[in-house]
Amino acid sequence: MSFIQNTDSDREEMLRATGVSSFEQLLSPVDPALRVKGDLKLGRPMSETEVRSHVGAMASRNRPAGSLASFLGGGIYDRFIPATVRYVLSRSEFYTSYTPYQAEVSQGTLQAIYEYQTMIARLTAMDAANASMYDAATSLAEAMFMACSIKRSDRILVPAALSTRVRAVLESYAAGRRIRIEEVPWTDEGTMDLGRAEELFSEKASALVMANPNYFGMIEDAARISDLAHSKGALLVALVDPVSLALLSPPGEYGADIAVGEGQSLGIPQSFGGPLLGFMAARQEYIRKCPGRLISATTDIDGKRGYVMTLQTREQHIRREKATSNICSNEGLCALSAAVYLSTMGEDGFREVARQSAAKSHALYRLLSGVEGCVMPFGDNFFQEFVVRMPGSSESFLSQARAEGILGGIPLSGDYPLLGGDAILVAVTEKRTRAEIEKYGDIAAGKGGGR
Amino acid sequence: MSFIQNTDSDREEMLRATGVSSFEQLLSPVDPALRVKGDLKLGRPMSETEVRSHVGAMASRNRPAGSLASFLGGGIYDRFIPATVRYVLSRSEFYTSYTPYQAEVSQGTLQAIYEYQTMIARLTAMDAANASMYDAATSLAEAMFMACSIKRSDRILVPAALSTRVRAVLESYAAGRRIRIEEVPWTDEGTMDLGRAEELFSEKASALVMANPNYFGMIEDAARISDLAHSKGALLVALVDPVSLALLSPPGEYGADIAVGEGQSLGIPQSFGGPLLGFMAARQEYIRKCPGRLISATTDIDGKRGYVMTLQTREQHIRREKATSNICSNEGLCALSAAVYLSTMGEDGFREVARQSAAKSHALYRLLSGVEGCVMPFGDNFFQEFVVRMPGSSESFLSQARAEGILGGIPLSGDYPLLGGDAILVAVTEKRTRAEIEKYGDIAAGKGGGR
Amino acid sequence: MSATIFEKGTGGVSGRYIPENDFPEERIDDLISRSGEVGLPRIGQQDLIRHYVELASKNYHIDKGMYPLGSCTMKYNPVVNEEIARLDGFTGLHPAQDEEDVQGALELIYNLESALCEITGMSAFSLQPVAGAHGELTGMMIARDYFRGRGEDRNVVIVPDSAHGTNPASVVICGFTPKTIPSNDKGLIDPEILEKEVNEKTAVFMLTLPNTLGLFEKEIARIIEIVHRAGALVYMDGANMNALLGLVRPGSIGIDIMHVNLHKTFATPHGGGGPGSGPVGVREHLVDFLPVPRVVREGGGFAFDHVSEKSIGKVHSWYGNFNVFVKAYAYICACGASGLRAVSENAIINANYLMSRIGKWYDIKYPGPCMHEFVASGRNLKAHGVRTTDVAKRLLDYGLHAPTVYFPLIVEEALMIEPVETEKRETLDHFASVMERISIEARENPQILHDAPVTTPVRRLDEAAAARNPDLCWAGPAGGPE
Amino acid sequence: MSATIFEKGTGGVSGRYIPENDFPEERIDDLISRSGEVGLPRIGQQDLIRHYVELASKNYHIDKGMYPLGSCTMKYNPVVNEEIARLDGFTGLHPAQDEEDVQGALELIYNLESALCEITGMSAFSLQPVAGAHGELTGMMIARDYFRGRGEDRNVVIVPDSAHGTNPASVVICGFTPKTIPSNDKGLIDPEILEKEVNEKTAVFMLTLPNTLGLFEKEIARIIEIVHRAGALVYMDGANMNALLGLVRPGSIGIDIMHVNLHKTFATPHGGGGPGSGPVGVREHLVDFLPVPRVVREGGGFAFDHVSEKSIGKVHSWYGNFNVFVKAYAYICACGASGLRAVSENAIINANYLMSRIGKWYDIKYPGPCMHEFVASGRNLKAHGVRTTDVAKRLLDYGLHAPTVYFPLIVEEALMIEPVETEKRETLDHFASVMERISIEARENPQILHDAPVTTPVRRLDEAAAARNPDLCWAGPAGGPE
Ligand SMILES: Cc1ncc(COP(=O)(O)O)c(C=O)c1O
Ligand SMILES: Cc1ncc(COP(=O)(O)O)c(C=O)c1O
Repeated sequence: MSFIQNTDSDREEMLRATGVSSFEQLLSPVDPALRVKGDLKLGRPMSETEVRSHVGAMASRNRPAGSLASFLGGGIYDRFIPATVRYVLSRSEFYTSYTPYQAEVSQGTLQAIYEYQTMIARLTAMDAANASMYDAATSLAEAMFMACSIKRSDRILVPAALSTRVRAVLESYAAGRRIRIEEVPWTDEGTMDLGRAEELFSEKASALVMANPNYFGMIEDAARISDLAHSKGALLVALVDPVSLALLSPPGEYGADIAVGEGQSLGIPQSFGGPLLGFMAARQEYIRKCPGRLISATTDIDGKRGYVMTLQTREQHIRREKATSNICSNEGLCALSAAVYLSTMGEDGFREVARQSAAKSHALYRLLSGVEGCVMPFGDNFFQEFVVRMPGSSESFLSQARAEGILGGIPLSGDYPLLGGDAILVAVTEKRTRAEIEKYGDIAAGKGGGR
Repeated sequence: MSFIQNTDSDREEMLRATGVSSFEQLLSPVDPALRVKGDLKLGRPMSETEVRSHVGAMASRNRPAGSLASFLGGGIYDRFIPATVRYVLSRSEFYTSYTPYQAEVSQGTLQAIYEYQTMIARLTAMDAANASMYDAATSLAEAMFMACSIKRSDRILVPAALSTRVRAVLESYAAGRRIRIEEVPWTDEGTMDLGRAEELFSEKASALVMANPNYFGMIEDAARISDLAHSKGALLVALVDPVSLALLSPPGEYGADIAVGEGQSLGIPQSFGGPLLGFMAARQEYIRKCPGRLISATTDIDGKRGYVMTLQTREQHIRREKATSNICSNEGLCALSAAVYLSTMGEDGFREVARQSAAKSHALYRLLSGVEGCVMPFGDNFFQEFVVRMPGSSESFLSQARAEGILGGIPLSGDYPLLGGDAILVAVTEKRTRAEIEKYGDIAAGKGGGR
Repeated sequence: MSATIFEKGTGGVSGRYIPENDFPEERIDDLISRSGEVGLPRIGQQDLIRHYVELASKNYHIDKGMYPLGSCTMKYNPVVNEEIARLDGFTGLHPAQDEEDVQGALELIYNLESALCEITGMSAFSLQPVAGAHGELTGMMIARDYFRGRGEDRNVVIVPDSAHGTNPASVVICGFTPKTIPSNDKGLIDPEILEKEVNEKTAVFMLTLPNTLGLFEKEIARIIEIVHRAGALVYMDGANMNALLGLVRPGSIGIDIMHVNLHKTFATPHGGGGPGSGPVGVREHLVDFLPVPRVVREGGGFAFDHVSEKSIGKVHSWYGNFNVFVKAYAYICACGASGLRAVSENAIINANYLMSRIGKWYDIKYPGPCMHEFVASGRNLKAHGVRTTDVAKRLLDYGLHAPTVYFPLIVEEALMIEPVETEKRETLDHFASVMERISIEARENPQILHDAPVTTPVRRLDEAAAARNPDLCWAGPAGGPE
Repeated sequence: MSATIFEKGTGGVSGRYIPENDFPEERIDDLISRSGEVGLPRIGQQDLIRHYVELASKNYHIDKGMYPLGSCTMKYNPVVNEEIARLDGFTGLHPAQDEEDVQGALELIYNLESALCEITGMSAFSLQPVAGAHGELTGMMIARDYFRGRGEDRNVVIVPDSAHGTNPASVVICGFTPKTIPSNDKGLIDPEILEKEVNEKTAVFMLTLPNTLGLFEKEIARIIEIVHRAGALVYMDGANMNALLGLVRPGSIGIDIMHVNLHKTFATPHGGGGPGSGPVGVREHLVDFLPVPRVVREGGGFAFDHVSEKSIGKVHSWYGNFNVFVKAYAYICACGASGLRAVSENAIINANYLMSRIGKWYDIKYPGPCMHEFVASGRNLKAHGVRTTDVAKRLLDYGLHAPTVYFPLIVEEALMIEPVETEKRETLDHFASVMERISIEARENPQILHDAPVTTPVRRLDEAAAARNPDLCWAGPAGGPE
């Protein structure tokens, strides 16, 4: 299947008009010795029918959420996505357009992203948000850079109860500039150990990172953590879950300086972990330090309201090595998804999503509390996700659950040995039904195989 | 899930502005005795999630073509549909618009249908085509009315080798005006018996209907049939398969007066038999007699080319009881599908579809000729569909095939007793693969169960 | 304007969509009898997509703005219904598949028929008719066979002068003779006149409820009684059912036969002219006359019942527009009982509200309260040389769609306005204010209206020239006026 | 302009999207610590859809017309790839699912990496970077750890002045010091200058091939040899790979590290700014430094390999933009070997053809032959007071999109034009003729250009005001300027 529209005669005429006798002549700058000999080993072109069946067959060799009840989380959640999101994203005016460099013919994208920025700013209660980052991990890494340049120190403190994947990204980003990342352990309640944090501040740090809820799903005492950071002259960088913000005090309320997070929950399919949506919001004074694109409202020469990319002097295409970041393409279409999702669900619907996620996860928590041998080490001060140790081995539980169509959770033992052998991380979203949750309980109680 | 956007306060203010104190007041013309008491028994509103799972569950209780290899035809075929068709049909500019009554803001629909009309006219080699009819059966019924009013006789001749469903529709349409429909039997070759047709013309008839290929898939001697009809002062109405016209002589070439057919093959999903696409084309002199909408090119007051609905004085909304037909809404979106399908496949791709359908059906025919006890009563002068008698009972063959993921054909015995007990109608489209066709042969040869 | 796909598709190359023939050895050339090419385009995928995207941009559509076409019920078409209807489990079914393989489809048909019975109070429905007019014709066939079966020779169908054009047309196609009766000065059927007209020749009285003026027939009970007393049947054109959901059930008040339009009342898209769906419902005494096959419960599941020797037979090759059923059924599930009632309530409130606003500037021949729609008149603008067409065209310049014009015929310079329930008050206010602005323009500067539209892809088109010599088919292989 | 969704969504009602909570008994109120509402819209579905459809109508996009943005490779995005990528089997996967449940996904990743290796001649690829700049950064990390591993203290990365802004930016973020070298009068890297610059402090020489002028580095072999002799690595920005498919394999000519942009060369859509995908490939000696996890064959199937103690670690939370991989892989399958070569052939022919036409009216500083793109200059219009911006804005009035402007920096008044292979000759001719018309307008009536655009949804926007006090966030709950 070829998408080339020129015919042989088109090509001949064009070559003639160009003043060459053959295509080879156009390649004269390329030393023949460097040329590929013969064909690439990629097989013959496929028709649309063949592409569809070949790639479609790969899709059918997977077991997607639709066919399983997923209790997996850890940053990516199986959530309801309204049809409006898919409809808007199927319009090629949005998905086939480029970065809005010519603002006059990109008002659709620009206004939509401006509205997205507004929604993120409102969710986080921060002054402003940018037009998106790659994902939560890289947003946090960029926040780290911001903090280090604002506070002029190359040391930051992060919670031990942080995703090891996010932590790994921080490390690889930090290594180049030799930024030191030190860890604040968790308490018996699974939240940040403020005493140790205080001690760690004996040496200057640019920022204290707080994940709220943290990786174990637990809700932190954000206000106290914020006070500590600020009392030590550090910035508070909050890594937050957007859905939790419908219920929990937002970063702006407890004085966070920078808020980042993963927006996948906002109408973006899990898609095996990508594309995701990193969001970043900051206090007014730090906006000009922040990475990535910013859309601003303005007026045209007739005084008509319109939108443009602004403060581009922060960006690489103008500022090159002096730019705040190297980011160019971002996750624009995912930001659009988030805007459509949030507008569709609306104030009440979005809050209901958060309420049901909380209610259902706590329902499962109570169920498991009644199961002989199930241990939840950290109590129930969580939003929608919690840690549980299963009576038997987590592997055997998870594989039995899988056999019964349930994805039971993410094993934590490998990454967090301190948690002890068989801990798993269990997430419950609004999508899970009473039947699925009760079935989960049965399997945990060894009463599986029913139904 | 409600799609109403007014709030309670909107309603109150509107009622007040309207000058009434309650909604009930607006219902004053309705005698309370006639009012519904209480709620309808339809259950409570469902959320989008519930609608999706409730109706989606019904979809999963079916076994669609995707999961089976279909050799079913009889007017509806399992064909390849390019993604371009679904893309264009997913644009709400097309699917949510109304009949193009305000031409100036409907040029998209109007030009697309004009292009569709052109493609049908070219396929059939007729002078012009209309903007679509409900389906092939009703198109033929309307052609019958046309012929009767043109030739002033209420008698028409139809082939016995006609779909019994199409025949049934003809009968119910004919009954009101007491049009007599008489049947021309088929010969041993499964084609129209011209001798008997000649005899039936001893009494005047308005039209001779020819199905080509006929219901048994056989190719008729169209030229001779056309001569006969015309020599008897009757119109020739050709019921044709659009894909076959890439290879077979089109109605215009052999002098048909009206051509009708089923357009489902042209990019329209089978959808359990609806919506379909009835097409109708006619010779110039009969255009003003033809039913349904016609789109014409014209110019606007600035001399710019544009499109309008034309000859509306034929139609019910102007002519009421004197209209050529009662049709109002037609199958516009299906006509658009056909236009996109034909433009996408193009001259060469469309011809290839026809060639492969013919090649593959003849390949199966040859395979079955080699199978002990398989009888093909009518020989191989068919396009893509043929009749076969299975060694055993057709029921047992069909159910075994189904068990092996193959829809083996349509049983004919019930509708065409003359064919003898176990005849089935087998269709092979371009979509069937060598493997599926060979498997079909194996099952017929009692060598099924493999793989 | 846009060049045709034929011009764009001349001398190009199409992509490769289907695999190579895996039976190359099959010789089929001797089948080929067509001389020469068909004359289809040869065009690459990018230019093809651009062509249709360009055409799309020249359409008005519901997702662009209000579509106040009277009698058309242009309500919002939920996007989720489009998704559901696209599921393979629905689109991939051949109608001749074994019943075991289509249980879900049969269940959907069965449930939708049941829901329509509950909503309308009829005893049974057939989903076979694919449009409103098709439903009317089917209804006429039922009446025809019903009387033939009783050996009664009744050949007249009475139709009010306010009826939609399809009504008399359907009557004629079915072999009946239509008889038109005038509406009274209230725009309603006059029982006295009807009384005089009905007799032993009357087969059917065909009415529309609410009628095309958007008015509910106050005397409906008496009207039905008159018709029944004469031994005739009452047919109701249910195109306006959007006014009655959960309020009035036609079957319960004596309507014998009716059709509904799924593509109006039940939110399925109009597709630029179709496909629609016009199910027909009847009361007990007519059930056996419905088209075959019918879907019935059988054992644990569902099956087709193909035989009913009283049946009128078939009106469609298969079972009607199944894919449309899916959307309508999903819509009914989403609304539920309370939601459907709310639909009619809001449709009626919107219409009366808009009428009270428009009435300040345009003539309302039949004052309300109206049901789901109303008919205004541009009569009072004639003095300024302005016709209703001019008002309609001027609306286009304001980025709105025009109401239905010049129908019903009994209102001069008619503007038939149906706001539907899914429009928000602000949208109605905007429409009303534009209508007001236009009525002022008509008085102060009528030329603006004569020149309208000026902002549309094309301006007023020469329909007369088209009718004189229609250009129905692109002639040239390429070229042609830009 | 369009009111914001917040204005439209004030005091409205949203639909019901999720079921009632089936654990009503769960009390969670004590979790709630947020004071007050978020401030999200409340809007019905019809008005929501209308809002986004209205916004959509204000965008230029590939399906509208040619998009000659240099360096962006705005080629046709096949609709079938969008359909395939939307399959539940791809979109419904959680990245932490058991490998057994995601074999198809792993196979797709494995096949795509293999295909990229075959196309580029690199030994291994990682699909983890989600954009070109992300790929550059990943490449720099690999170089960093490679030299650290060898105990070599090399902290300088040499970058030509023609490089894209992301290159030096990525260098800095990774802790290296960028050193810019000038291009020679042919717009190419000058081996002599390079020779002088490279030394034992040089970690990487970062080039773009073809470079941002659309020129192939004639001396590439010598350049690579110079860098390698100094013990440094050569990084290639593969954003312009659309010129080399089936013609030149960077890995085979000595490139050590490179990235490709799936959202350019491999036809995945740009989405108005993303998501993209910038896979990084390396040669044998650097394979162990690639990000983890890697997908490996294991037994009959595929598995993740999470450990490689030399690895730079991770640059993304999971595996990169998987959904983009699906589209790129489908595209590669459709093209096949011959098709990919044809892509570059046609991209090059189109670019040279267009350059020869545009060259008649605009200054071409570096005459061809070019590869897939070329850079013209509006310099000669300056005499008439016309800047390249004016030309760009005027193009919008003709319904076309502008080229990339003012980049690369080494060409004054640059117009960087990349026609791509999917545009047909007629389309290029149209673009060229409009460019011609504009150059004439510039001479005869420059004011037209200064006033441009006039046909767009808004006219030139006040960027300075926005930069002075940015309005990044809608303040009012409702209201605001219409
Ligand atoms: C009152 C009335 N009756 C019948 C019809 C015909 O319905 P259809 O167009 O579906 O055939 C219409 C449609 O406009 C109508 O408004
Ligand atoms: C030459 C070159 N390098 C790097 C990039 C950055 O790629 P991305 O926007 O995907 O980060 C671009 C994109 O414009 C480019 O053209």
